[in-house]
Amino acid sequence: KAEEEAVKEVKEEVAEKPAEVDVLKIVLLLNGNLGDKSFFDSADNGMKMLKEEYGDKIETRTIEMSYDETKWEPTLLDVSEEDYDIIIVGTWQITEMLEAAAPMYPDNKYVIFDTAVNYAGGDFSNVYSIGYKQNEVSFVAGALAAKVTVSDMPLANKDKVVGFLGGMDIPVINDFLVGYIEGVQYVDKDIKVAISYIGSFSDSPKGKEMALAQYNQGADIGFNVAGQAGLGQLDAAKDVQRYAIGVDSDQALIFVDSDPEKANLITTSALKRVDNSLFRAVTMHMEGTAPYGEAEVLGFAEECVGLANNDIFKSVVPKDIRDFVLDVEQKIIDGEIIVSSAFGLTTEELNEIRNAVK
Amino acid sequence: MPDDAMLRMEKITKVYPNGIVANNEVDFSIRKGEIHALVGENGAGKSTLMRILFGLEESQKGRILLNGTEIKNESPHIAIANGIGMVHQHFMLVPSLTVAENMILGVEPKKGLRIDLQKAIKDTRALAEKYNLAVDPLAKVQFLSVGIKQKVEILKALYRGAEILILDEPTAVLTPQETKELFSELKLLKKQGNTIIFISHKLHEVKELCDRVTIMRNGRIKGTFNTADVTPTDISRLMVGRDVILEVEKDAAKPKEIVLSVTNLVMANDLGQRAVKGVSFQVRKGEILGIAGVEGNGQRELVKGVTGLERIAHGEVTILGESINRKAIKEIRNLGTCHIPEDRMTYGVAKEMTIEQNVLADKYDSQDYTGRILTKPRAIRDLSQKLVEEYQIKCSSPLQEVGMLSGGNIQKVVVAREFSTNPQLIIADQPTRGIDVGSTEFIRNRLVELRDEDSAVMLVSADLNEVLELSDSLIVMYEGEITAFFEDASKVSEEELGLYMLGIKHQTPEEIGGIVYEK
Amino acid sequence: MKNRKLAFESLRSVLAIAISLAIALVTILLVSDMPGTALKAFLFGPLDSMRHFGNVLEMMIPLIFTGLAVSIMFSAAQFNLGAEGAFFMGAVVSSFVAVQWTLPVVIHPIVSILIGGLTGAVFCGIPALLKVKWGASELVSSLMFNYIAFFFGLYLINYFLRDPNAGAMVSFKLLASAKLPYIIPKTRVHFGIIIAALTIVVMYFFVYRTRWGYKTLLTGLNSQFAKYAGIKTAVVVISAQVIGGFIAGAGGSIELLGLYRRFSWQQLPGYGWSGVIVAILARRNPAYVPLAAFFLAYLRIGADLMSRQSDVQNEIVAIIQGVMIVLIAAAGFLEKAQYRMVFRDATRDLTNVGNTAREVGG
Amino acid sequence: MKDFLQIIFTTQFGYSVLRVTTPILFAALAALVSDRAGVINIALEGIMLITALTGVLFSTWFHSAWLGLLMAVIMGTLTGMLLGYFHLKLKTNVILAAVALNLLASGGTIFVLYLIAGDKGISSSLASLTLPKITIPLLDKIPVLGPILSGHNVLTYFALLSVFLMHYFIYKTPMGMRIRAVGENPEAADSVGIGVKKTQFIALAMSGMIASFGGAYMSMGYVSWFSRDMTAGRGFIALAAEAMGGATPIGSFLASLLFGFFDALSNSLQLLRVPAEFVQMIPYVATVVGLVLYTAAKRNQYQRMLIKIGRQLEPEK
Ligand SMILES: Nc1ncnc2c1ncn2[C@@H]1O[C@H](COP(=O)(O)OP(=O)(O)OP(=O)(O)O)[C@@H](O)[C@H]1O
Ligand SMILES: Nc1ncnc2c1ncn2[C@@H]1O[C@H](COP(=O)(O)OP(=O)(O)OP(=O)(O)O)[C@@H](O)[C@H]1O
Ligand SMILES: [Mg+2]
Ligand SMILES: [Mg+2]
Repeated sequence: KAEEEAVKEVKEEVAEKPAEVDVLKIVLLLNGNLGDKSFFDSADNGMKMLKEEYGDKIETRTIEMSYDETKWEPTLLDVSEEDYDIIIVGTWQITEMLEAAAPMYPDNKYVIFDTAVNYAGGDFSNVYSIGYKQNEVSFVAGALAAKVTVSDMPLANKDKVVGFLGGMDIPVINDFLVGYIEGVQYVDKDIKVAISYIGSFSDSPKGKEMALAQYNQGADIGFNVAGQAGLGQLDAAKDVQRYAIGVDSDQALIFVDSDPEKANLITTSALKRVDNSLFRAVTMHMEGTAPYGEAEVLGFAEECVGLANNDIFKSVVPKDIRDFVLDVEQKIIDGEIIVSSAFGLTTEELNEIRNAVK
Repeated sequence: MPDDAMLRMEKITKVYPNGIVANNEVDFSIRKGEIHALVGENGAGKSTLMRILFGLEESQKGRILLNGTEIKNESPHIAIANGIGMVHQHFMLVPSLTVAENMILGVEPKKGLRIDLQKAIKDTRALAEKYNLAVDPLAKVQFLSVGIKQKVEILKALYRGAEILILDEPTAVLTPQETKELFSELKLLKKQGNTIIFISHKLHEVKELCDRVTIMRNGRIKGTFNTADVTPTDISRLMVGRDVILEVEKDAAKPKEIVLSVTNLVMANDLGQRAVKGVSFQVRKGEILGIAGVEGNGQRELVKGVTGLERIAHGEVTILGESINRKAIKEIRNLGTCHIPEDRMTYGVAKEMTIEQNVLADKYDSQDYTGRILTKPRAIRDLSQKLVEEYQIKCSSPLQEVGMLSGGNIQKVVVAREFSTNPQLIIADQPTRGIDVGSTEFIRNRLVELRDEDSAVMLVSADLNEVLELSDSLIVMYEGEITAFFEDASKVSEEELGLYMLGIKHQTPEEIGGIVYEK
Repeated sequence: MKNRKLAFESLRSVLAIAISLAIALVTILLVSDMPGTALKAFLFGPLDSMRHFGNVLEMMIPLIFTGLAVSIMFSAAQFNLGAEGAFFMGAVVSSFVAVQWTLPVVIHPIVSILIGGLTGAVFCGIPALLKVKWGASELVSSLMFNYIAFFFGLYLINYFLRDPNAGAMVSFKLLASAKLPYIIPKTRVHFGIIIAALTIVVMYFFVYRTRWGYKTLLTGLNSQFAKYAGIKTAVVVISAQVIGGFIAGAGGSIELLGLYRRFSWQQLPGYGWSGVIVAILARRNPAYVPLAAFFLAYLRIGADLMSRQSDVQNEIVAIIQGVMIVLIAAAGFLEKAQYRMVFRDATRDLTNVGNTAREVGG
Repeated sequence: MKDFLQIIFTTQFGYSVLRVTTPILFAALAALVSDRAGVINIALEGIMLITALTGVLFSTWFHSAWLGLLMAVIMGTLTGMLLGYFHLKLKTNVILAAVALNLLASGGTIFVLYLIAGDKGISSSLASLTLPKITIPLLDKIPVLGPILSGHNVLTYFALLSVFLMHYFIYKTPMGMRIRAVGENPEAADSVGIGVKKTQFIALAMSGMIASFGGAYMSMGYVSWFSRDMTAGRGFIALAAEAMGGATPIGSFLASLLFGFFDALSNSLQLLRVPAEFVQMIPYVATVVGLVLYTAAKRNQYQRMLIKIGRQLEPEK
C-alpha cells in the first residue's frame, strides 16, 4: 500500500508539476497489464527498486498500455515527445515499433528488455537491448525436475515424467522449453516431458486444467512458463499434492502468507530478473556506462537469471539434489555445459526435440 | 339509477400510448343478475372498457364502484378477487397445458410445495357438471375445438369465483348451433345468480339473450336501453350514426374457364396433424367461390397450401393450368394470384413501415418501381398516392407508418396493394374481419367488381352473412373435408349451412363432386 | 407528429449520454486523487494533439465496419453475434495474401481485403446456413463460431504463416505493397477511413434505395409478411449475414493492413461486440454509424489518455458504455413523460375538435 | 489411438469431466429458467464474472468461503434483477441489455479489482478461500466410480442436485407452471392474474442466482482466485447446451456433460501433441454439431410426419 501511495504521488508530480531539471525521469511502458505476478510485475518492481535506491534523484512512471496492440505505438510516440531521460519498453512485440521510433528521436535513450532491436538494420545508437539466458536457468530447472521425479521425496512417484506448461507456442517460451528438456535429459535420458501450451497468458483456469492433465499423466513436478495463466499450475499442484516450479519472479513468495500449503509445493522458481536488469541498466546510465547501441544477454553472472534460493527450496528439496543443482549452475557459468536456444529453430526442428521426450 | 347498480364505471378515460382515445368519459353500469349487452362498431372502445374493468389496462381518469364502494382493479389478480371474470375476444389458454392445469393457473391448489393436480381435476369435473359445460380435464388444450375452448374459458372464470362475467364477442367463432348451446348455458348461469356482460356485433343475439344494452360509439356511451324497447335498426343507427345497408348489389355470375384447380390436397397443421384431408375443388373466372366453415376446420391450412405459404403434403394445386406444388410464393404471385390474409397484422403489413413501403411489398422487383439497382421513389410515391385516394385510406400522407392507422384502414392498405396488380385469382381470407361497416361495404363491393372484371375469387369466411351474401357458389368445410357444395349460394339458408358446418349433415360424394367441373 | 417523435428520441439519447457521463464523473471523483487531471484527460485529451485526435479516427475505422456489419444483420432481425469472429478471421486470411502473394501496389490491398471479406462472409454465413437449413439459433451458434474462428485462426497463423525468427507468435511481415498508406500526416489514419466512408454510402443506398435492402428491412420487420409477399426470406436471412460477415471480415483485413506490421493478435480484438454498441447507438441506420463510431472511439481514447495521465483506470469506460447502451436502447426510459405528452395532446385535441383522437393519429 | 484411449479411460478423466461440467451446468440451468419464462439471458457470462469476483472479495474479507458464496449468490440475484429492470422496466431489448451487462462486467470487475487489490489481472494477492471438497463415504471405496464421483467440490454435487431441483421446480410447483405459462402464452397468463413481468423478473432473478453458483465455483472451487475474463465463454456455451438440451433440465444436463467431456478431452489431448489450437476448437465445434443435430432431428421429425400424412391418404381413397 505504501508503495502504491508513493507511485501515485509520483504520478501526481509528473502530471501536475513542471519537471525539475536535475531529476532523472524514467518511464516504463508495459504492453500488457500489471498483476501477472511474473514478467510485468517484475519489470515494475525494477522501478520500485530504483526509487528506493535513488529516492528523489529519479522519477519513475509505469504505463500499462494493455494488451491492445493498437495503443502501443501512439503511446511510445507520445512519451518520446515528452521529456523523459530513459524510456523502457519490453518484449519482442514492440521491437519493430521501437525500431521505427528510436531513429526519429535520436536524443532520447531507450532500453528494451527480453529482446533486441536489429542493430544491423538501422541506426539504433540510442537503444540498449537486454536479453536473458532463460534457456540456461531453464536447464537448471529441468535438472532439478528430473532429480525430483526420480527421487524418493514424499510427493514424488515412480513414473519418470515431468511437466512443462507453456503459455503459447512461441520462441521465448520454447527457449525455456529447450533448456528444460536438455536439463532433464542431462540427468536421465528416459524421463518423459509432458508438454502443454495453454494458448493464453491470462487464462489461469485453463492453465490449471492442463496442469492437472499433466499430473494425471504421472508428472510429479511441473514447470510453468505462462505468466498469469501459469498460476493455474500452482493451484493444480495443491489440488493433487505434487510439486511445481515457478517462473520469472519467486512465486513461492507470493503465496507464502496467503496460502502456505501451496507455497510449500513450489520447490523453486526459475527467476528471470527483469527488475535486476532494469536496475542495472539505469545504474549504468547514471554512471555513464550504459552500452547504448548494443545488445546484452544477461545470465547467472549478472544475477539476471537464477533459481530462487529461498527457505522453501532449502526445506523441501533434499540437500543432495540442491547441491547437484548448484553444481549444474556453476558448470553453466563456467561454460562446461552449453545450452541450446530455441531462437531460429523451425517448427519441425522444435517438434523433433519435443517428440524425443514424448 | 345509482341505487340499483351493482357495478358502476364512472368517467373512464383511456388514451393509448399511440394517442388513440379509446374511452372518453365513459359512464357504464350494470345491475345484479342481468345479462347486459355492450355493442358498438369496431374500435368503439368496448374491449378497452372491459380490459380496464378487468385490470388489464389502466385508465387515466375515472373510477369503478362495486356495490357502492370504490375498487381499484390494478391487475386482473385484484379484479378476480373482486369477483370479476373475463372471457376474451381471443382465447387466453396455454396450449401445452391440460384443461385442468389451465383451470388452476394462477390459483393453484397446493399439496406441500407441489401442485395438487388431483384436486384440480376433481374440481374441474365438479364445476363442469354444475354448469353443464362438458369438458375433459385431462385433455391438452392445443387439441381442443373452438367450442370446447370457449367452455374452458367460461369455466376458468367461474373457477375463480366470478360473479360478474365479461364475455367479449364469444359468438364470433361459433356456429348457430353452438351459439344456441352457449346461450342456454349463459341463461343457466344467470339463473344461478351471476351477472353477465355480453359483447357482440350480432344484434339479433343481443335481442334474444340480453336484458339491457349499452351502445358505444367513438369511445363514448350513446345510451343504455332495455332490449325490449329498441329494435336492431335503432341500435345500429346509434352505433354507426347513420343507416347502414349491408346488402351488396350484384348480378348473376358468368363463370368462364377454370383458374384454380385443387386436387386431393392434403395439408398438415402446426402440430403436424392432418388438417386438410384430400380436398378437391375448382374456381372459375368470373365467379366467387365461398368456403364456409367454423374456424379451425382446415380453411387456414387450405389457404396456406393454395398460396404456397406451406408445403403441400399430398395432392396438387394448379393455377391457370400450371402446377404450383413446387413453386415459390413469388412465382405463384407472378401467375396473377393475390391474397388477402386472414391475420393482417402478421401477414398483411409491416407495422413499422410506411404505407408507401407496404404498398411496394409485392412489386418491389417490378421494372416500374425499381431500376437495375436503385428504386424509383417518384413512381412509388405516385402509386401509393393514387391508391390512398382510390381506396379512401384515412391517413396524413402515404409516408405515415401503417401501425398508426386503425384496423379498417390497415385492411384497406392490404386490399389496395393486393388488388392493384390486376389479379387473375383472388384469395380472400376473412377480408372484412374486425373492421367497421363502411370499410366492409367498400371491400365487399370491390370484390364483386373484380369478379365482374373476370377475376376468379376464392372467399374464405367464418361470417355466414358474408359468404352467403357474396358467394356465387359455396362449399362447406368440416374437419378438413368438404361436406357440402352448393352451386347457387343464394338458395342456401343460414340454418342449413350451420348443420353442415357442425358436421351434422353431410352430402354424398357425388353431390360434392359437382365442384370439380373438368378433370 | 413525426418530428415530435424524432425530437423526443434525440432528447432521450442526449439524456442517456448525459446520465452515463454523470455516473462516470461521480465514479472518477470517488476513486481518483487527481480528479481534475483525470477529467481533463478524459473529456479533452483526444483534442489536445493531432496524434490523439488521429487515434480517435484510427479507432473509428474498425468500429464503422463492425457497426455496419451488425446493423445490416440486425436489420434483418438476425441476432448474429459473429462479427467478432468474422473480423478476426478476415484479418487472418488477408494476412496470408499480404504475406505470401506478390501483387502490384494498389491491387494487393484490394485483393487482400476482398479475400478477408469473403472469409468473414463464410464465418457469419455458416450460422445463417445452420439456421435456415436446420433451425439452429444463429445467436447461439455464432457465439460458438467466435471461438472456433479464434482458435482456427491462431492455428493457421501458427502452422502456416508464423515467422520462426520472431520472438512471439506472429506472422511474417506484411509486404509493403499490401499495406494501406497513411493519409493524414502526424497520425496513423490510413486509407481505410476512405474505404469506410465509401462503405457507409454504399450501405446506406443499399438499405434504403435498393430492392435487396427493401427485402432485408421487410424481412427484419415482419418475416412472415415478407414470406407472404413472395420474398425468399431464407435467402435474405443468409444474404444479410453474409454481407454483414463480409463487411466485418473486410474490416478486420483493413485494420490489419492499416495499422499492423504483422498479424499478431493473441486474443479476439473485441470490435465485434463494439459493433453491437455502434449499431444500437446508430439505430441500425448506416448514416448514423460514423457518428456512433466517432462517439465511442472518442470515449475510449479519452479513457486511455486518462489512465495514462492519471490514476484512473481505463476500464471505467466499461461502466459508461454499459449504462449508455441500456438507456439509449430503453424504450421505457422516459416513457411516462412521453405518455403524458401524448395524453395531453390527445385530450387537448379532444376538447378542441370534440372527437376521438383517431384523427390525431391521422 | 492407444494413447487416446488411455487418456479417456482413466478415472482422473472421468473426474475432470464432472469438474469441467459444473460451471456450465449451473449456467445452463440458469439459462433454462429464464428461457422458459420467455426471456433469453445472454448475460450469464457477465453475471458469472461478477459473482466470481464477489465470492473472492467477500471470502477474503469475512474469512469464510461460505459467506463469500452467500454474497456471490446475493450479488448474482441482484444482477439478474438489474437485467430484469433494464429489460422489463426500461424495455431495453434483452439481448442488447445483456451485451451491455457483459461488457460492463468484463471491464467493471477489473476496475473494482484494481481499486481493492491494486491488481488488474488476478486476485492472487488476496487471501481468498475455497469451498470444501467432499469425500463421499462408501462411494469413494467403490473402484472406478469412487474416484470419478467422490472427492468433488461441494458445488459440483450441488450442481447435480440442482438438475433434479430444477426439474421438480419447473414441472411440479405452481411457480414453475406459471413460468412455463408466461413463456408460452404471456397474454393468457396475464388474463388469469399472473403478472407476466413479475414472473419474468423472478425468473431472471433466479437465473442470476443459479448462475452465481457457477461464478462462485469458478473462483472458489475450480481455481482459487479471480482473474480477468476468467469465465472465458462458459456462459455462452451454456446457452448452447440449454438449447441442445431442448430447454429441459435433464436434457441440459446431458448437453453440459457432453461439453464437459470435450473440454476435458481438449485439455488432455495436447499431451499427444495434437496442435493446441486445433484441440481447443473441439468443444465449440462439438457444441455446434450437437445443437445442429438436435434441431435437425426435430425438423426431420416434422418432415417425416408430413410425408406420412401424405401417404396415409392413399389407402383411404
Ligand atoms: N397492440 C397494439 N399496439 C399498438 N397499437 C395498437 C395495437 N393494437 C391496435 N393498435 C392500434 O389500434 C389501431 C388499429 O386497431 P383496430 O384493429 O382495433 O382498429 P379499429 O379501431 O377496429 O379500426 P376500424 O375502426 O378502422 O376498424 C391502430 O391505430 C393501431 O396503432
Ligand atoms: N393496445 C392498444 N394500443 C393502442 N391502441 C389500441 C390498443 N388496443 C386498442 N386500441 C385502439 O383503441 C380503440 C378501441 O379499441 P377496442 O379494442 O376497445 O375496440 P372494440 O370496441 O373492442 O372493437 P372491436 O369490435 O374491433 O373489438 C381502437 O381505436 C383501437 O384501435
Ligand atoms: Mg378493432
Ligand atoms: Mg373488441
